[in-house]
Amino acid sequence: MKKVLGIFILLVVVMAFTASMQPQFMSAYNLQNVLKWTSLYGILGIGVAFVIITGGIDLSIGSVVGLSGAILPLMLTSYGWSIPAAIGLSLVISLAIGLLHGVLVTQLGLQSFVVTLCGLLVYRGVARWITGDATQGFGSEYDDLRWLATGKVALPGIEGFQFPVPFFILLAIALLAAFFLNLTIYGRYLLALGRNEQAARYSGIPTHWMILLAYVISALTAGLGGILFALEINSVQPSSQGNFYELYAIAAAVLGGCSLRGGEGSILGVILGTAILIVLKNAIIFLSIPSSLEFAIIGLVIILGVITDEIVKRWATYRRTVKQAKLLKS
Amino acid sequence: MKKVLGIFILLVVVMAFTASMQPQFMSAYNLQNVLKWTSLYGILGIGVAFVIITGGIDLSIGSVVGLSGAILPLMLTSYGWSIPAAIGLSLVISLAIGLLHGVLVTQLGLQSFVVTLCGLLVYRGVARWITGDATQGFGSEYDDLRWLATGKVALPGIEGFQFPVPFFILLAIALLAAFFLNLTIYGRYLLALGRNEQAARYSGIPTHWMILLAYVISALTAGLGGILFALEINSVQPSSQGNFYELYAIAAAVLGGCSLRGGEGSILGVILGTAILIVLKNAIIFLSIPSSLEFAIIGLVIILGVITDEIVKRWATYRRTVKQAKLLKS
Amino acid sequence: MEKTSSTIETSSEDSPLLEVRQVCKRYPGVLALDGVNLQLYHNELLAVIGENGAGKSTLMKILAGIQQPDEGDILLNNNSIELDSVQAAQKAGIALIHQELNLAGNLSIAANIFLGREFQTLGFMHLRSMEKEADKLLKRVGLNLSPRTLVDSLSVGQQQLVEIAKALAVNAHILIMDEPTSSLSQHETEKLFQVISELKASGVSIIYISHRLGEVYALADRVTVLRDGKSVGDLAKKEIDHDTMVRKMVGRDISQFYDRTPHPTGEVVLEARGIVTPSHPTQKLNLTLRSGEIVGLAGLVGAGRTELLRVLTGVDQPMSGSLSVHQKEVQFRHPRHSIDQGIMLVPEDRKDAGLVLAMNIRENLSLPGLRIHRIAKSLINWKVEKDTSTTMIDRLRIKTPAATQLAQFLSGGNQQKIVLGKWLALGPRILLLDEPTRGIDIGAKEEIYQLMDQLAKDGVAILFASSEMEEVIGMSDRVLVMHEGRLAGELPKEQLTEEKIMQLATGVKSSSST
Amino acid sequence: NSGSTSSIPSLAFVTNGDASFWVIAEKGVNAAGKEYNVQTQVIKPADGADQKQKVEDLLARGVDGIAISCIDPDNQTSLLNEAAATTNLITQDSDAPQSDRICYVGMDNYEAGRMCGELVKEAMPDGGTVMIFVGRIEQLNAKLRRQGVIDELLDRSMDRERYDPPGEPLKGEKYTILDTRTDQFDFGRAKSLAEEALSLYPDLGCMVGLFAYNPPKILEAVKEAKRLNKVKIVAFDEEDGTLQGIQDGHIHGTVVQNPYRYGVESIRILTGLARGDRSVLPEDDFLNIPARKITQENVESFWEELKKLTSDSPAT
Ligand SMILES: Nc1ncnc2c1ncn2[C@@H]1O[C@H](COP(=O)(O)OP(=O)(O)OP(=O)(O)O)[C@@H](O)[C@H]1O
Ligand SMILES: Nc1ncnc2c1ncn2[C@@H]1O[C@H](COP(=O)(O)OP(=O)(O)OP(=O)(O)O)[C@@H](O)[C@H]1O
Ligand SMILES: [Mg+2]
Ligand SMILES: [Mg+2]
Repeated sequence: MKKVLGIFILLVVVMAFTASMQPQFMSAYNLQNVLKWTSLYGILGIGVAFVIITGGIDLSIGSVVGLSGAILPLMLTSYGWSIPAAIGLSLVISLAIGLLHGVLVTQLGLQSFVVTLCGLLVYRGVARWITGDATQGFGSEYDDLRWLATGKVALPGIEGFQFPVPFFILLAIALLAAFFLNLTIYGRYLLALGRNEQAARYSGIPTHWMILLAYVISALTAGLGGILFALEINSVQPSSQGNFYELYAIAAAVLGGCSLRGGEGSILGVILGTAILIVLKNAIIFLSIPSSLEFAIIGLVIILGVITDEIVKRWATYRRTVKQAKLLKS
Repeated sequence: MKKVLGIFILLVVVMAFTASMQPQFMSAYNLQNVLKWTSLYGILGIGVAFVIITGGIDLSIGSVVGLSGAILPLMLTSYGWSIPAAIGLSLVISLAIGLLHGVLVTQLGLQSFVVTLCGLLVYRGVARWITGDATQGFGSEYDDLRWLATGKVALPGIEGFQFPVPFFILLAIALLAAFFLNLTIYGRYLLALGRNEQAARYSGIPTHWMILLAYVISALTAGLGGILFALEINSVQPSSQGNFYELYAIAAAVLGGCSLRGGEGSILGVILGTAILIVLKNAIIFLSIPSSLEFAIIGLVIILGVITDEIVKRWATYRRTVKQAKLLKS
Repeated sequence: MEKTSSTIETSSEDSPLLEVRQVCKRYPGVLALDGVNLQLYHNELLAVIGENGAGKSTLMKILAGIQQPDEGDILLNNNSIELDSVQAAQKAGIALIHQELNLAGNLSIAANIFLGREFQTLGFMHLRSMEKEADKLLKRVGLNLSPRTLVDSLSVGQQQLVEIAKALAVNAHILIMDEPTSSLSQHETEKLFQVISELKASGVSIIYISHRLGEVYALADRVTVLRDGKSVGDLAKKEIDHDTMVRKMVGRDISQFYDRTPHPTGEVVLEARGIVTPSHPTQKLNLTLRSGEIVGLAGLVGAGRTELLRVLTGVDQPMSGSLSVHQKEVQFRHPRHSIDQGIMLVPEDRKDAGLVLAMNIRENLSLPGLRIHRIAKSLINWKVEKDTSTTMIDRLRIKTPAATQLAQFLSGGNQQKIVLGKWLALGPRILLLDEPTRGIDIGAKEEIYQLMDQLAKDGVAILFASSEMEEVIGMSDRVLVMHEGRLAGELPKEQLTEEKIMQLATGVKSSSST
Repeated sequence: NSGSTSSIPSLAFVTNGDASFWVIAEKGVNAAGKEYNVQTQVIKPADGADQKQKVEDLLARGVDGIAISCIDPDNQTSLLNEAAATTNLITQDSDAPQSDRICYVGMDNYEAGRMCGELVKEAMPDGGTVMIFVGRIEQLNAKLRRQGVIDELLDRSMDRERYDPPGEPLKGEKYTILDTRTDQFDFGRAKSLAEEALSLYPDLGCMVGLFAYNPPKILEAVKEAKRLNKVKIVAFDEEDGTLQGIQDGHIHGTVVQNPYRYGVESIRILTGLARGDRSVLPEDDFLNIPARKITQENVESFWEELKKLTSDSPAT
């Protein structure tokens, strides 16, 4: 919780600063966009958080986003599939990818980094191959479908601000994930095996199934995210769509308090972490900072965040030790 | 050794197959190029291998390649520095980067993945910023300098085949690295702490210094590699130079028998691993396979390699147990 | 003896060789050392005893230069020294055998023995000479393996012997042994004692830590007792006896130690036929277990006890053979299955297999039970979890400020109690214990013995592997002895003597199983 | 420097990536910004998603005009219309005719491609084999240029819709286009692809590099393969390496656009629109800045002029 608070403060500071420099930043239209992009990236972050909690990593997210994002329009426009069929296919393929990762990691004991790194290469290649490197898009049709990503909904009682549809999708997924992680025994299982798999297994926890599940969740959310990104952008370059998204997702998860050593993670944190990244990109435009500096700034903020967090933690421990020492002495 | 043998066989098979389909593949000219690129990428692989042996990871390599590769021509052409000064600057900056990583990892106990991920973002940003995104190049001057990367040397006694200069640079680095890793106490320290840092520390090994050293080596080789790549390509686009090279380097190291869990690694293996990746790319062209499949094939080969290795290992253990059983039974 | 103590001729005999004055050490949450004092004289063997968490290991780590004290001084030959690094300590002639194994499994035995102190010129190692040297040391500690063997392929006990060889290699004149025998069995232990006497003969002074008071009685010239980070007593050779030591440590008397309440044993609950374990594929194992009986499992290190217990609970898969519980054929493909049958294992090493150290006591206690008490097939039952932890904490007298304390901050004894509590909460019918009292202090031991007795009375069948002869003889209704992976024989309570067990364990007079 | 709060219009120039091509355009933008006393910002998105995100950010910030190079015109209509609805939107370099953009500043990539083809014909009058190199084939400008080259060499009619997927060779009676290689903007790969083509086709006649960075890489490879006299090189855009190659007679010629003027004209038009002066609009909404062939005859003068335009040192 503390960590989540820290990052929340960081988020508020960045927003306040940008707003003070550029009132426009607070315009409903801009906040709506920030919210929309946060939702889209957030979905990926939540998925990867599950894998990170098991102590693994999923580098294939970006490629899965590209693949499922390319399959949907390809099936709809080039093969004339029905919408449910096309979406179904995208999700089924993502599911299969998740299963594959899980099986390789649990049954063959391969390292998730290696497995998903190969995934990154393979799925990208497949996406480029099946589309013949041709850009995919929905043209001007399927607007009702694209509503899922581009639509906005006005909530009664809230004037002048419309909530982007992806926000509700994120909300649903986040609630589900938080519920699963914190209230169900399976969430507890994940946290336990993330810290000590052997002990978890000795306690009768089906560790392999749980880990498999984590990879499936990650791949599925990536697939769903891919679909939404495709619908939102309405133009998918198979060779570049989703490049580096895994890094954004992982960075968001880490910023949000997930430990890559496993066993720790907060859904709320992940969402806030994503929000920071998006707001930063947004602020960079608003403060008309050269876009070539975008990466540098994002990287700096992440590392500074992590460093501060570490220092605060140590300082707290130190204080505690000293206090107790006094206490015990007296 | 066994692992190295396995990958060596794989390499031979791929080359034999391609040659049988396309005699041109064996032309001196092509082999020289393969050797050249293998050498350039191999330098990166050897560097990252040291970090991997300590149980860490270095994702910033690609960006360091981009940065040092951009600085050299920038200093030479735009600021008119002397060659030694410019090269010196590139290497000093790489060194500083390595030190920074090492300090953050050892002193603050941050995770190498996070630290170097931020590095990936920041150094890329810096490279784009200092060059104003402008492509950097040496023009038609500095040919003597570029000889380091593009030059070829005929060895007495070997007809019709000239060795690219980078090959000798790789050779020097590889021999140095292999010596260091296998014959000096420091190499042993790295292997020990990579598996069990506490045990190493309790044995009086300055683990922090050794880890720091590993990150410095990785960053330095990346910096050197960046210089050579720049000289070889003769033009550097700050925003893309070196993108994903870290993944190639890591993949090569893993193929070559490094374990990302730390404590294992072979220099020869890394070089063979790199060679496989390069030869594959080369073969894909020669067998006129659609280049969109390039990534997919590389990914597949890596994962299959890793899987086979794992299965062979298991099968061996199983056989051993059973044999032992029979042996003692009779 | 004094003549031989050449390493330290400088100072006179009645002033201490090594002295610790008012040393304090704080850790987050605990004051590990609170002004502890300790003297070590020339060529003596000083035993340091105390309950779990008394601060023994912490003090020794300070003497070995691994940790620095917050306050206090350390004097060598009456002049204060700064032990700010392992090298400094080794230069001062101090070597430490750690309580926990600290080896790099990916390296050879020789490499581990000389880790940090390699024979070298300009950084280049002399591999040959190191291997030769290592070979000598291995012979000394009675481990006949090639120095090139990978440490990964050794069992816990074998690794402990490597640790000892490693410490001997330092040629220290002060050698500290922190529970060196906790993973050794009788045989190796005797070998170790032999080494110790050789060392003393050559003038080495030794600090010896153990929870096995028998050993202390046999070895010690003097005993220093620690409690809560303070030295609370000093026993000269003649004062050393079991009860005094216990009183000093625990602050109370511990009367009847291995106290069994007689009760009838029930029907056969577990039967294993022709079980073959992966580590000993040549041996078929047969055994039966009756409700209400406590069966000891004795054997030398690497005899295959752990492997057997692992197979019986589905942690490992048997290569062949069959299991039946209550005359019902069963097959365990996962610990989950054996747990459902009421068969539960307290594993050999608590920290890796027993506990999730980074989780709190409550979460550890409830881990295997979550499944059983879940609501609507998936939800955690918070109430049950809370109740379980409270009941277990006071039933097992787990010493902790709160149920939400992280397991890693508890002493060995209390950690072991949590592992037991996990299973008790589920009401086991068959309990398998692997080295249940390893590294656990006398007080906690007593409580665990009482618990075992209580469970047996309530009809639980208990099979416990132990390398501590005393407790095997003290607690068992009958004892199964393993030798190189096979059951070398079975001894009923009335025939239980160290000699008989050792004969079977060492295979001197082997009688076939089945 | 921030904000459209003042009466000074703030204009944005959005590229389709971060190729060096855009650095020259940026110079033009800045120059025009000074000249017309407007505030300008050059935005270089990484890909389609990023372009959309950044355009939305600009709209949110409330800029007074955007000149954009569309990454995927067919599918970006809604985005472009959204932008056109809130501010003055013009396209440059890559057009989106069916959107509501006000006008297009640039050239016709297909025709430029055909010019490139003509250069190949000049270089290899008696025909031969041709290999094409480009960063990404799925980009519209790449597609059109490549098709232009192919159609010219196969003496086909003008048809912007035609598309021959890469893979198998295209045979004309004089010229054969062997294949098209893509490098995904990896410069190292761009060079090794050229090398591989050279070793794969010992009798390769001509190599065509369609993205700015391709020709220099090709030249490098050909030099090192010592086949300068055998293999002809035809280029696109105005990298220094390319112009040097032309001067030295190693590269037959190149087809150059005029990114600097893209920048200048875009800002000029947007400024006019922002100040309510529609006279700046070109007739039929297309300001053609035609591509030019550069060969050894005119390379000196062209290079001089280019250097003048881009003289000031990198933006550090
Ligand atoms: N690294 C550490 N961090 C925090 N607390 C620690 C650490 N090491 C030891 N402690 C605490 O210091 C106290 C003393 O620990 P120590 O290991 O010295 O006891 P001990 O006498 O060796 O116990 P045992 O007999 O179980 O080995 C214990 O309360 C322990 O929990
Ligand atoms: N990690 C391991 N790798 C390889 N072999 C092992 C390993 N652990 C144990 N063994 C081997 O399996 C056999 C049985 O080991 P096990 O630990 O079960 O014996 P044990 O009687 O339990 O001894 P201990 O007192 O150490 O528990 C021994 O021969 C040992 O060498
Ligand atoms: Mg201890
Ligand atoms: Mg055991």
